[in-house]
Amino acid sequence: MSGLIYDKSTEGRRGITLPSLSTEESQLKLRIPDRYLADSTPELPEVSELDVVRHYTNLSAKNFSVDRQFYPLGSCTMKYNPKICEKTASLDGLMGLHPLLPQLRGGGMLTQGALQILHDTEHLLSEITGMQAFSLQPMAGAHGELTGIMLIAAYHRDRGNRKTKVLIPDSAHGTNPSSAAIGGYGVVTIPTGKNGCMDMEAFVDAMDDEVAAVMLTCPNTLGLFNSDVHKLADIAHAKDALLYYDGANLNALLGHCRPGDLGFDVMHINLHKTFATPHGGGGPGAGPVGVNAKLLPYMPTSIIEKRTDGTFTLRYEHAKTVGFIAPFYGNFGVIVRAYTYILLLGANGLKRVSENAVLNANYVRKRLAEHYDLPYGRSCLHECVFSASKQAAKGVRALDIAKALIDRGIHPPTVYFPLIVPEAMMVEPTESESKAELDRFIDAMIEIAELAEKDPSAFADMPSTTPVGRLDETKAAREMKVKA
Amino acid sequence: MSGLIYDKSTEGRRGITLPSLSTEESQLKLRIPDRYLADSTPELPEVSELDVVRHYTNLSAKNFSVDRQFYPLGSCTMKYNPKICEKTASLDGLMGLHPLLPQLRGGGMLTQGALQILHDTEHLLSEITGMQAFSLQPMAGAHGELTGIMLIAAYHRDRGNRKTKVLIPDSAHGTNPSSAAIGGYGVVTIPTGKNGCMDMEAFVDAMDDEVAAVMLTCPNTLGLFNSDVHKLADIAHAKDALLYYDGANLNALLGHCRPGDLGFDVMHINLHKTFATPHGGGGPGAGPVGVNAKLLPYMPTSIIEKRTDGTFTLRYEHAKTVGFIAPFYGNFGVIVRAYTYILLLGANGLKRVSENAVLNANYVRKRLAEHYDLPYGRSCLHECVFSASKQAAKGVRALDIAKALIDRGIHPPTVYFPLIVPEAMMVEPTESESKAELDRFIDAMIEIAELAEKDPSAFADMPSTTPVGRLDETKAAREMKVKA
Amino acid sequence: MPFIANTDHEREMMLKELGLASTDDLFADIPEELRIDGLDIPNGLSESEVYDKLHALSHRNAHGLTCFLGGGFYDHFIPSAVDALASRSEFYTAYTPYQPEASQGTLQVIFEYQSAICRLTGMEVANASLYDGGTALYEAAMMAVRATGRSKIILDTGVNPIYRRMMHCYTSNLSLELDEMEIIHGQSDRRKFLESIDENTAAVVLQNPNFFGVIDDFTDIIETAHSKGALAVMSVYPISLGLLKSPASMGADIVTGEGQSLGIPLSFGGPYLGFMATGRKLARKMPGRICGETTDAHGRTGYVLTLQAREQHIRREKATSNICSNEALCAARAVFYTSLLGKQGLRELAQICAQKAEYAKTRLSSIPGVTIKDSAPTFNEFTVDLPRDASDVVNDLIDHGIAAGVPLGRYYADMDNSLLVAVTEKRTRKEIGILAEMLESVL
Amino acid sequence: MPFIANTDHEREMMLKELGLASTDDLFADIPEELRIDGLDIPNGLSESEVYDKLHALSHRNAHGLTCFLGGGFYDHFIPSAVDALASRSEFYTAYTPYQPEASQGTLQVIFEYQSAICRLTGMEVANASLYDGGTALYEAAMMAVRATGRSKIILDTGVNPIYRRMMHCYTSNLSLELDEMEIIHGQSDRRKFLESIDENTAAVVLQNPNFFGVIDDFTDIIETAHSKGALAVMSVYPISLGLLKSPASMGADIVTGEGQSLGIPLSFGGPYLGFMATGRKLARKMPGRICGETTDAHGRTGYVLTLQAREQHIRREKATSNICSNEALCAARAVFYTSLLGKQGLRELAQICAQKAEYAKTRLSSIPGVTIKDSAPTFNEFTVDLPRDASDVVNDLIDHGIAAGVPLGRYYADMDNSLLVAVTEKRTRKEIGILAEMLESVL
Ligand SMILES: Cc1ncc(COP(=O)(O)O)c(C=O)c1O
Ligand SMILES: Cc1ncc(COP(=O)(O)O)c(C=O)c1O
Repeated sequence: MSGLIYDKSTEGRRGITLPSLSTEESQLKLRIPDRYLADSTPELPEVSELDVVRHYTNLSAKNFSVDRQFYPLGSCTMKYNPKICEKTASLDGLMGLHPLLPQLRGGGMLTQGALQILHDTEHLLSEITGMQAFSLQPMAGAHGELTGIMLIAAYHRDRGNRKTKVLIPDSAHGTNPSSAAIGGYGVVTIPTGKNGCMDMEAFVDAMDDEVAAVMLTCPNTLGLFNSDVHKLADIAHAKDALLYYDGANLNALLGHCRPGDLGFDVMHINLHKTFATPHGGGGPGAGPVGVNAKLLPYMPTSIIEKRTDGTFTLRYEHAKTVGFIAPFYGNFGVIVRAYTYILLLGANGLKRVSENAVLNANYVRKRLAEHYDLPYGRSCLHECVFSASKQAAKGVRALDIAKALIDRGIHPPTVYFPLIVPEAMMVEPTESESKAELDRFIDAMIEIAELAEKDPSAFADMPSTTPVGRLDETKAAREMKVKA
Repeated sequence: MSGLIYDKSTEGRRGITLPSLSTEESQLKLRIPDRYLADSTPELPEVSELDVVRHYTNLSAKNFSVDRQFYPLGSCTMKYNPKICEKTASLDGLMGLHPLLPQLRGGGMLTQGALQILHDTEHLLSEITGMQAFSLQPMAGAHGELTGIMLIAAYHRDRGNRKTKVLIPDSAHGTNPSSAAIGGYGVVTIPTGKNGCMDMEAFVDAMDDEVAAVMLTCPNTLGLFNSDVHKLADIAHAKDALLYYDGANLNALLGHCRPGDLGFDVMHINLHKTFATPHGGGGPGAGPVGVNAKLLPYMPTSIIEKRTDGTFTLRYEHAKTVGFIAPFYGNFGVIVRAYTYILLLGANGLKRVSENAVLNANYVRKRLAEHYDLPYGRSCLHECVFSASKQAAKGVRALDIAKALIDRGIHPPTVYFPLIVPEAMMVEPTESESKAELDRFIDAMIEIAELAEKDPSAFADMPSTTPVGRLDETKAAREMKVKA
Repeated sequence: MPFIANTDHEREMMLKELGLASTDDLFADIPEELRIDGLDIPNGLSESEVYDKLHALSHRNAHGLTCFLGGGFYDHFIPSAVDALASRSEFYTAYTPYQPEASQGTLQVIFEYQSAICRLTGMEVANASLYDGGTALYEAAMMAVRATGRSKIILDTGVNPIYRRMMHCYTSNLSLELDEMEIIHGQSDRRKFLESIDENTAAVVLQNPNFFGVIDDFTDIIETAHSKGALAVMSVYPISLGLLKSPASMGADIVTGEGQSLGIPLSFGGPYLGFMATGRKLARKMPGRICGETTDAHGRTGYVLTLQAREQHIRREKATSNICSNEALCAARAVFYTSLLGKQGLRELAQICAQKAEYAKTRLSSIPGVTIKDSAPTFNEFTVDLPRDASDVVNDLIDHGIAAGVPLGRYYADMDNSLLVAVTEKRTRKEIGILAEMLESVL
Repeated sequence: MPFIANTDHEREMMLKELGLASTDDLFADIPEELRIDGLDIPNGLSESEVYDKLHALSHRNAHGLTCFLGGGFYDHFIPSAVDALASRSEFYTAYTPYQPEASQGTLQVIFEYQSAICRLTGMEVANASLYDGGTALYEAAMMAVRATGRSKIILDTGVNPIYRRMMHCYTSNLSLELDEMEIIHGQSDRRKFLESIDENTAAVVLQNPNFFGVIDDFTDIIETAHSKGALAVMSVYPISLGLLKSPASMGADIVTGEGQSLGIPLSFGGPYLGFMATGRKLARKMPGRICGETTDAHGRTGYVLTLQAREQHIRREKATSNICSNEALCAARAVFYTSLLGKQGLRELAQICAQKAEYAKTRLSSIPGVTIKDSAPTFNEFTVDLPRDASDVVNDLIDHGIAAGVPLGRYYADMDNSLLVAVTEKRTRKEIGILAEMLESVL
């Protein structure tokens, strides 16, 4: 039952059948000199189709997943992924398209359907966010961030600005500072104020001429909306710094408020979060980047355009572009899913999405408030961050609570993020879960809080219902056994 | 996590979206008088798509299945179902076809591809079995049996024979006597001789002028081939009785010997067994019926024919037909899978199928022979039947052994069938399992045999690794709670 | 060799264990002269070649037509979640749940399916499935024969002719009387029907809506049947039950039907789903598997196959039916579908279908020369009379991408010019409009 | 409302619990003037309407062409088992395995994927995936920059131009020198290349087979690079490794590539799979997640994400990369595919592709006016020179149902008449023959 697929290998076993060569083909001698050839063939496992199917089907059973468990992993928006999206994305006429087909005839005439999907998705996202235009090319949120930073750099270069740094609140996701750094900027971290938002004073202090951009998450990773966002924007814009919107939390705002209207210049969206494309065990996602007029000239190549005759084409020539950030048009298969989702929900549906996401988070916040610390206790948007500090004082840490939840058939919240909350537990229920499911979670959390009071030592052996117990991470890092 | 889908219902929750009506459509008044209308709507559960998906995905995890476990359920040929068969069967141009399309233009001109699949499959099955022709209409093995009995009845009626009974060995599957009875015949049960085959003397005694048919399984349910089959056929034919071949065990013979050559007049094939179409948790299967020249005139309507121009058509007129045994052309989706499988394997592959199926069964037989009784110990074909009588003497019955296997992650063999073997355990490994998997099963069986020796009481609590333990069947029958 | 696990080396080791020289020796029990050398069919192909072949064959069918075909088999939309769940290999690569502890998934699905059928029909007990609507109807008639000990079956000709001919086929070797009752103006001829029910009648067999899409209330016929000691069997179209009076409320004793409309693809005629439900009193006479709720030693709820003493594997020649493998995966699809649909969804779906059919009726009946055949109320299907042979008209419309309906000449002697038109929620107003326009243009 | 679970009643109860009057009150923190009334996009559609729309759009693409397009992205057959396993929702509806005990499925899949990449490339450590082959190559170059503390990157122009232009884009804001080295006769110009490697060179960046399908042995370049303290980065086409010398045996330090050929659909450019492997010494400099084996307190083997101190969620602005979500499900597809393929299958597949390409070469080169561009050996892709503009020729062939190849004029200034032709196991002898005949007919 266990063991690696490689352990199941038996010499000579076959898992695949290949077309046989005709004599005309096989009789030709390959003209590859020996020195280019391998001495031996890579040791891929020799197993049957049944072996492969049974092995991985059994492995799949060792996962928690949205389709089987409540999965309130904060910041990740683990909403339900409608099955229709899987079906549309795997239509032959979409999934089977070679990415170079648009080059073969008249600028995309062989792929009008696919280009229309891309074009329409860009326009839908622009309307949803209030940005002027989108590029769908970034392949994840962090990739969108990096693209945004590159756009910002191009803007400043073009205007002759000498800018060296990016301001980022300490509550930000790790990808924010990392993207800024990789994009060539220094990072200045701004502390969070008592109200859970970026400290205004510290921000104003740091906001000098060298600031290229301010990266904000809104609502931020505490689930809080910064009511001063417009003011911040004005201050930044006064120094010709640009405002970046990390769209990971867009699910909170859909149909109620748009980043573009808040003063943001550039943003990314995590399609795999807000627009219900599955998370795939870590990816693939998609991180379309949206800009306002300021950054439009720098958008990545290529650009999808609608011709006057209603056909779609790809434009490769635009002088100020940052260039090519992806091989083609982004993670098309992910985009098709998001497009499908947006068509399904529409204006009315998306508005209800955020309402219910926010309602669910607040309901959990309220119901658990007397059992767990809420460092920033005020009403949240789509997620709320508890602290297990009260429990930690008894020796039961956030991680222990996470493991206790696993034993109760619930995927834990995000723990230890945001970093500014000690023993953080970040709960994002999403709109696809109902009050009934939330009540089950709440009951489990209360029961766990009581257990932490009564018998803190009970947590040591948790989880006990999983294929393995807590794993030795130090050993993993020390031995670095990373392949078979 | 548990509970019925009906328990999860919440008034007003929706799991589906329906197209909305245009005003032109919705403004019309339905002209259905009140007395035809229901007072209330059936209480289907009100749940979300996520609720449905999570509920049934979690239920699926409570099953043993070929894709997750070794599943040597005797007589059922639980071989691996290649995934390509699922894919071909769900091609839009096959799965989406309305069954009445052939009536719309020129006898099937709208469905030439589908008719070709049916036609080719019939011909492949004819060649594989040595029969003259097949009808793919029967929807399972038992349905094929009943169709066969109806063909036999039509034959005798046509010839003016007065026949009242069917001879069936006591080792036969329950469907054999049941089909004969439902087809209007009396059933005479023939005992099994010492060698595990139908007792020749008893058979000859019973073989009088009133016998319409003899139904044989070959190899029979003990996995044994009756070397006298030709002699039996002669004796039956001498009385103008027909020989029926229950094809459930065809997997043993593929490419080595053909029922048609053995003297059988009519047979069915369980496509879901021999030809790898999935068993679906109980069905759907398909039970094509094959006949030799004698029964050809009586075949069910319609008949697929190839015209001289190479096109295919359905013939509805043939005078002596038994009539319509299915609404259309049989379980088409199942037939497409079997067709795909036959194309994949071909002549060379099918021959190897039976070789390996038989080899695997004999290997298990040999290796377990010293641990479990083998009432009919001689070399078997594709399956072998043990008896747990040795263990039963210690209080460990076949059912207990089955439960012990479940705890070891293996689906039990068929137990208590065939009825003539006390404490029967019927093991059919199939060719899709490798020696490695068989060894794992053998080890488990040996370990269980030892446990039965040492600690017979240990079995009472088995299985303990499943969502429920042994269930109270008497209570189920008494209370007859069969719906929520 | 694909799908054969053992390698040459393993085969050798196993033969050695058996003391055999070759795999041929495994077949020693088969007399030499009965063996063959191999099969005269092509050798195996690779997966990609097989796929290409089937893909090409699939394109040799006219599956893109706008579909107004019904006749008991409907082009309803199947939510993707149904396919996704039916693709769970834990469901489709398991078999009959003989070992309940290792099959609680399948068993609970069956239990919930039985519940859905009971809720739809209003009946008390449903079985785990039969092959299709036609065999289900035949099994119901035989069940009535067994239960009453009588031999006459009265069949309404509004019952699907595809099922009636099956009924004739299955009963032809048995000593039963099959009387067919005519319909007038689309509904059963009450007078004749009621008169024909006598003390030897085992069952009256009805269908609602009937083959012409016409709705009826059979309470009167059923009452008369009961008064003569006969049972009432009724075949129903599940989607219609979102709107129409249930068979239970008309007094039906055995309810059957084709479950294809409940999330099962048309798939050129199968696999489909025969459902059957009855009252508790008749449960032990019912064919097919039944799943029941019970508990284990720890009091945990679980599900098992129950009342097995009816079945062939126990009762052999005395079983209520010879059925063994059934249509479990189709039943699973049906419960996935009905669960997604829900109470509200079912009502709305039935309403949408009826409303769209009404719109189609209005559009078609306004074409000169076209008349609605029956004035009786219909659900989502209706019959129109055309000025010329319906088969020819349908043939002409195919060139416009439309499968306009089922020509009735094949099933009813005097109906060459009649066309049966079905409308589901998938047909848009525009498509119905095009049907009307094109029909007008070819007449 | 689809996909929103709460009913009106539940919403009311929850608002009551919160002491709020309406859901609008939930957004009180957002200043009134920043709120909008709703979105100016259409309202939601039903599932069947959305499906119809996407289905129609999918038919507005020429996906039925016989495909000889490559350029780094290949039309290999994907066994159905890959799709079946990738459709297991336990895999695709989970996220990054932050909680290892509840994610052993995903983690073991990653571990086995890493192993497959190591076995294919001959390297010691692979990461859990990067976005695509292009970003992987850029990440590798940056890793070399970090590891060496140097700033010059030498890029062979045989490296996919699609990746080279990405490399330029990503490095344009950094103070790096990017030197492109020309190729002659399809292979790197050795003399110039070796000369250009100096003490400031962080990495030489190579590709095998290169963009023109040409095979090389870069051992000499890599040795020289090493002698100057530079690292060698090599992008490879995994299927070719069934036949060709591994990058490890040429001495490569960091190996990357596009994993699309390993069971991932072409899908109009993504999602794809960037793989990366290196030696143990450089492992701690590698971007992306890494899964490692370990044990629990009971000694049971399990898998965890390891060496996380490289990553953004720990190291923030000092991380080796900003990558967070990666291409996990594509990596899963790759390990399903390589496991099905197996050692023998990989060798045969590589052989079949090469053999078919050789056949295509033979057929095309016998057409008057068509010449094979380079005499250097190729794997499954090669360049032909045509007597007229390759784009025009390709355009003509589309009318015959053929996507004949990638015209190179767009990527290389002097190659307007050159066409890059790729052949996979899916192309039959007959299709190759038709390509040759049709090409001849349009020239
Ligand atoms: C707040 C925030 N920003 C950015 C990201 C990065 O997005 P991705 O993982 O798609 O690269 C995440 C992902 O978890 C996030 O939560
Ligand atoms: C020997 C034998 N005959 C007949 C049958 C009946 O076949 P089906 O279940 O397809 O109706 C079976 C099924 O298990 C069987 O094993």
